[in-house]
Amino acid sequence: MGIQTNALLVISIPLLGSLLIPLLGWAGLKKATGPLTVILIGAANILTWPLLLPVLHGGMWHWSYGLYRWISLSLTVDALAVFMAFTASLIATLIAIYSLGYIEHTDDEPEYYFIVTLFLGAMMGLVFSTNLIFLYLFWEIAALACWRLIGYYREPDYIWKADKAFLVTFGGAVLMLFGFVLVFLQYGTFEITELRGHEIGTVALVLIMAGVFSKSATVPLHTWLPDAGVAPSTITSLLHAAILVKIGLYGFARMFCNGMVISPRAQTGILIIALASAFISACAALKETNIKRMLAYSTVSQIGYTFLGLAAFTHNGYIGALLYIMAHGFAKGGLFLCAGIIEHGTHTKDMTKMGGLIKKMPITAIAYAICALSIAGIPPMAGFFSKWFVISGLVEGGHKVIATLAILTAVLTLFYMMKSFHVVFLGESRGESHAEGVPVMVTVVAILAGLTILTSILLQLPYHLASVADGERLLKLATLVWR
Amino acid sequence: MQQSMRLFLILPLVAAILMPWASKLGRRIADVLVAVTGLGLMVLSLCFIPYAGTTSTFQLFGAQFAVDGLSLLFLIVVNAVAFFCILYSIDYIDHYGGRAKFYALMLLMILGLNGILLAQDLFSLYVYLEVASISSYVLVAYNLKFDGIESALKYLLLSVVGTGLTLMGISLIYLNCGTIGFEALKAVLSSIGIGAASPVFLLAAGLFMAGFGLKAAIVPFHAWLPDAHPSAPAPISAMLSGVVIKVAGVYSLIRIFLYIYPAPSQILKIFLVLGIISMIAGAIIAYFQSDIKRMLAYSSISQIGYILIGLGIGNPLAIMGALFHVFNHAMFKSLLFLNSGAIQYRTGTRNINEMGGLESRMRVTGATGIFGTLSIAGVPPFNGFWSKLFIVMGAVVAGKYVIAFLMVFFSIFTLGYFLLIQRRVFFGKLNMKWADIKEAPLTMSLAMIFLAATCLLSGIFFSQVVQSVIEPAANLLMGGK
Amino acid sequence: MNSDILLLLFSGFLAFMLGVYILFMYRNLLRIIIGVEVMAKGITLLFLAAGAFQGKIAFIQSLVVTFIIVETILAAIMLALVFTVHKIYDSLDIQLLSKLKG
Amino acid sequence: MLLWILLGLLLVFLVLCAIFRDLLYMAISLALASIILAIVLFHYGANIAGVFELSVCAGLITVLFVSTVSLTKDSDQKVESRVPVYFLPFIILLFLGLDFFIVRWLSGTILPKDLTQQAASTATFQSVFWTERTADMLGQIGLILAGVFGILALFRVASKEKQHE
Repeated sequence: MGIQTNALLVISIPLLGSLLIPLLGWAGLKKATGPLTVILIGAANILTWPLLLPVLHGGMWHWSYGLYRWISLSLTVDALAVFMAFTASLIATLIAIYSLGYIEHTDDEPEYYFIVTLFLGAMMGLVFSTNLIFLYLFWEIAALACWRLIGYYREPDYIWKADKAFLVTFGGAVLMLFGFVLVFLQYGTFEITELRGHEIGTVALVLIMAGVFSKSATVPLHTWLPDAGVAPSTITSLLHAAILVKIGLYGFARMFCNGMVISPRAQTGILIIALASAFISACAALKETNIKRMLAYSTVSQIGYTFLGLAAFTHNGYIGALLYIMAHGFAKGGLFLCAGIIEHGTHTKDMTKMGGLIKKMPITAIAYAICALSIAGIPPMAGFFSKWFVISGLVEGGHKVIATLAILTAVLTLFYMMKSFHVVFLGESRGESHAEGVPVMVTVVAILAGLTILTSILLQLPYHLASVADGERLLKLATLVWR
Repeated sequence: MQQSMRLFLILPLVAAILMPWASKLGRRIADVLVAVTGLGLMVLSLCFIPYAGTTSTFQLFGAQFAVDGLSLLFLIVVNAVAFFCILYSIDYIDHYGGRAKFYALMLLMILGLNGILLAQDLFSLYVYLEVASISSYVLVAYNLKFDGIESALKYLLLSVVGTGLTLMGISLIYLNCGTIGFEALKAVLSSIGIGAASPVFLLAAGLFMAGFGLKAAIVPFHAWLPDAHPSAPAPISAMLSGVVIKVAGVYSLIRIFLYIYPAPSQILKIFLVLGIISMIAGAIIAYFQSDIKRMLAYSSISQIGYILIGLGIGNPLAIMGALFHVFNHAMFKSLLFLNSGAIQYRTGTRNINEMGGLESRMRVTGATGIFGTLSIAGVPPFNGFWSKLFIVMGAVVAGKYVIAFLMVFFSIFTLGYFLLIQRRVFFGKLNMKWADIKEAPLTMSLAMIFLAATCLLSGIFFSQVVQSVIEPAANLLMGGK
Repeated sequence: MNSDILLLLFSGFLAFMLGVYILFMYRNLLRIIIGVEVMAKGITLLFLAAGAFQGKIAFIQSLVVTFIIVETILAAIMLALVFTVHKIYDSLDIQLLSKLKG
Repeated sequence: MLLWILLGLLLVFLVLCAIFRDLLYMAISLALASIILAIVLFHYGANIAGVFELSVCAGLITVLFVSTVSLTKDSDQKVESRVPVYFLPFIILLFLGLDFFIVRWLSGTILPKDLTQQAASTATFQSVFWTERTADMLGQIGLILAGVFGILALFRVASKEKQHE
C-alpha cells in the first residue's frame, strides 16, 4: 500500500464511514453503532502506524488534486501531520471505547457516534491538508460537529452554550478565512507549501490568529471552553484532549512554524497573549470547584503553554510543544474520563461534595493521580520534559522574562492539580455511597494512565518524531523536495 | 435538441390546461400529471447543461426565443425548485382544497418564469412577468384567510406600481431608440455609448431599478415581502423566495444592467449601496422576529443583498459568486421554507417560542433544517460557503475591504439568528405540547431530502457546478470587458 | 420633436402620477383600483407617444393591445380579491388592513 | 388642436376620478376617460388598440367595477382620502410643474430620430401582431388562464361555505 492510498484511507475511513452510522440507526441496529465507531476510528489509527516509520526517516510526500483554479485539495504527509493524526486518533479510539460504557443510557446513540466519527474524520482531513481553504473547511466541520455534541443533553441552557461555542469558533474561523483571502491577495495562492518563507501582513496575521485563538480557547476568546463542560464527559475529553483545541495548535504549527513568516513584534505579541492566557486561566482553575470547569481552565492554561513553545520558533520550543500536545492529550483525556466516572458515581460535579473516593474507586484514583502528575510536570513524567523543553526553547529564543513567568505558571498548575486530587480522593467521604465505574470505562482510564507513563519512559520515540517534525529540518527537506 | 427548448413553455401551459379535466378523472391523476410535468421540466433544464457556453435560439409559433448561459442557470434553478415544491405540495395542499386550481396556477407561474428567462425583448419579459405575478398574487391569497388576502393585495398594489415604472422605462427606451429587443438594444447602446449623450437611458435605468428592485425586494422596496411570504402556503413561499424574487427581480436586473447596459459604474455603485443596506437591514430585522416564516423572509432580503453586492463589485470573481449565490440561495431558502411549512403543517403555529425539541419527533425536518441553516450561514462544506467565499474574495481583490469585512461579519450574524431558530424549534428539550406529533407526510419529506441533498452535494462538488453552469453565465456578462 | 408627441408624453406622465397619487392617498380599496386604472391610462399614452415618435404605430399598437389585456386581467383579479376582503371583513377601508400601513 | 382638446378632456376626467366621492361617478368618469383615450388611439391610426380600449377598458372593466361596487354597496363609503380634498389642486399643480420639467428635459435629451436610424415602418398591425409579437401571444394565453384559474380559486371557498350553510 502506497503512502498516498494510506493517507487517503486515514481520512476517508472516518469521514465517509461516519455516514454508515445513521443508516445503521435507521435500520434499527442501534446497538451496533458503538462498536462500528470503535472499528472506524481504530482503523484510522492503525492505518497511521505504517506512516510512522517512513516519516521518522525524514520522508515527506505531497500531492494535490486541482479542483477549481486556486482551490485544490493538497495533502501532505510529513512528521507533523502523522504525529498529530496518530495522537488524535489513538486518544479518540480510547474515548470511543469508553463511550460504549458511558453513553448507553441516552436515546440518541446513532447521532452521537455519527458525529464523533465525523469529528475525527474532520481532524484527520485537517492534519493532512495543506491548502488553506481546505484547512478552513475541515476546521468548520469540526466546529459544527462540536456544536451538536456540546448540546447533546438538550437542556435549554446547554444548547445556548453549544450555540455560543459554535458562534465563537465560527466567527473566529471566518475572520481567519478573511485573513487567508488577504494572504491570497498578497501572494496569489492558498497553498501553504508555496507560501513557505513569505512574510504576511499584520492585518492578515491578526485575523488568522483570531481564528486560531478562538478555536484553541486562548484567553480573550476562551469562555466557550469551560461552558462546553456541559457535554457528556467523553465529549469534553474529546474536545480537550484529542481534537478540538488541538486544531488551533496544529493550525498554528502548520501555518507559521515552517510556513509563513511573521514579524518579531507579532511574535512577541503572541507570546504575551499565550503567557497571559496560561497564567490567568491557571488562577481561574485554582478557584473553580466544579471539577470539569477546573479541568477546562487547566486546558486553557496548558494550551497557552503549548503556544509559548510553538511561538518561540526554536528547535527546543517546537519539540516541547509537540511533546506537550501528546502528553497533555493522554493525561487530560484520562482526567476527563476519570471525571466522567466520578460524575457517574456521585451524580455531582462539585468537588466540595466529594471526598474519600480513593477507597471506593482505587483504580480511577491512581489513574487520576498519574495523569495529574503529568499535567503538573513532576519530573519523571512526560509533562515535565515537555515543559522543560518549552522553557528552554523560550530561553533559547531570548525570551527570558517570559520563561520565568512560565515557570511560575507551572508552579500554579502543580498547586491546583494536587489540591483537586486532595479534595476529591482523600479525606472524609462527604456524599452518598459510590461504586467504581463500569469495567470498560475503568480499563480505558487505566490505559490512558498507562500511556502517560509509557510516553514518559519511552520519551525517546516521540522526541525523535517531534524533532523530525521540527520546522528547520523540514524547511531544509522541503527546499530539497521543491527545487 | 434546441427545438426541445419549446417544451419549457409548452409543457406547463398544456398541463395547466389539462388540469381541470385531470382532476375530474381523479385526485391521483392530477397529482401524477403535475409531478410528471415538474420532473420533465427539471430533467429538461438539466439536459441543456452541456450547451451552457453557447446561445441557442429557437422558434415557437413564429416567435423568437433564446437561451444563453445566464438564462440556463436561472432555468435550472426555476425548474429544479419548482419540481421540489410541486412534490411537496402534493401532500401539503390537502388542507387548502382546490387542488387542481392550485396546480394549474403553479404551472402557470412556472410558465411565466420560464418565459421571462426565454424572452428576447423587454416587453415580452414584462408580459411573462405579469403571468408569473398574477398567478403568485392568487397563490399568496390561497388560504382565503384574512392575512393571505391582505398581503396578496399589498403585494399586488406595490407590484403594480413597480411594473408601471418598468413600463414607463420601456416606453422611454422605445421612444429613444425605436427598439426593445435585447440584442438590438445592446447594439444601439454600444454604438452610441451611454452617459452624457443620452441621459434618457439613465432615467430609464432608474425606473428599471425601482421596478425590478421592487420585485427583488431590495430594501427601500421590500415592504411587500415580509407579509407575502409568511401568509402564502409553504411551497409558494419557497417558490417566491427561492425563485420568483430572483427571476423577476435579480435576473431582470442582471439582464438589463449587466448585459444590455454596459454596466456603467454609477449603476454598479447603486447596486453596491442597496445591497449593503439590504444585507444589514434584512439581517437585523430578521433577528427580532418570532414568526419563523417572517424571519426567513427577512433573511431572504439579507441574502439578496449579498447577491447585489456581488453584482455591484463587478469583477469576474464577485459576479461568479453572486450567480452561484442565486443558485444556492434558491436551494437552501426553499428548503428552509419547506421546513417551516412542515412544522406549521404538524403544529399549526409559526411562532418559534411555542415550539421546541421538534427534532426528536420530526427527524427529517430537523435534519434537513440543519442543512439549510448551515448552508445559509456559509458553513463549509455546504454550498453557501463557496458563493460567499467568491463574493468576499471578489471584494478583497477589488480593494473593498470594508465591504468584505461587513459581509464576513453578517455571515456570523446570520448564523447567530439561524442558531436561534435551531435552538427554539428543533434542538433542545421537547415541548410536551408536541409529544405526539409525527413526521411530515411522504412527499413533503422527500422534497426536503432532495433539497438538502442538493445543498450538500453542490457544496462538495462545487467545482463541477461552477464550471458547468456558473462560469458560462459569468463569461457572458463579462464578455463585454 | 413635434408638439403633439410632447403633449402625449406630458399627459402620460401626469396620468401616471395621478394614478400613483390615488393609489397611495385614498383609503377605499375600490378607489385604489381606480388608481391602478388611471396609471394604466398614463402608460398607454406613453406607449402611444413612443410609437408615434418612432413612426411605428403598428408595432406599438400590438404592445398596447397586450397591455390592455394584462390590465383587464389584473383588474379582475384585484376586484376578486377586494370582493373576498369585503366578504370576510365587511369593509373596504384600507386602514383596517393593518399590515397595509407599513 | 383636436389632440389638445382630447387630452385636456382626458386629464379632466382622470382628475375627476380623484375628486368624486361616489364610487359610481368615479367609475363613469374613468369609463369616459377610456373612451377619450380610444379616440386618441383612433386619431393616431391605432384602430385595433382603440377598439380594445373601448370595448375592454371602457366596457368590461366598468361593468366589473360597477357590479363589485353594487355588491359591496352596504359597506361604508365614507372613508376618504388621507389628505383633505382641498389639497388636491395644489398637488395637481405640483404634478404639472414636475411633469413640465420632465418633458422639457426629455425633449432636449432624446436622441434625434435619424441618429437611431429607424425608418418609419409601413407594417400593418396584423403582420406585426401575428408575426413579430407572437411571444406575447403565448404570454396572453397564459395570462388569461391565470386570470380564469385565479378567479376560480379565489371564489372556491365561497361556494363551499354556502354549501355548509
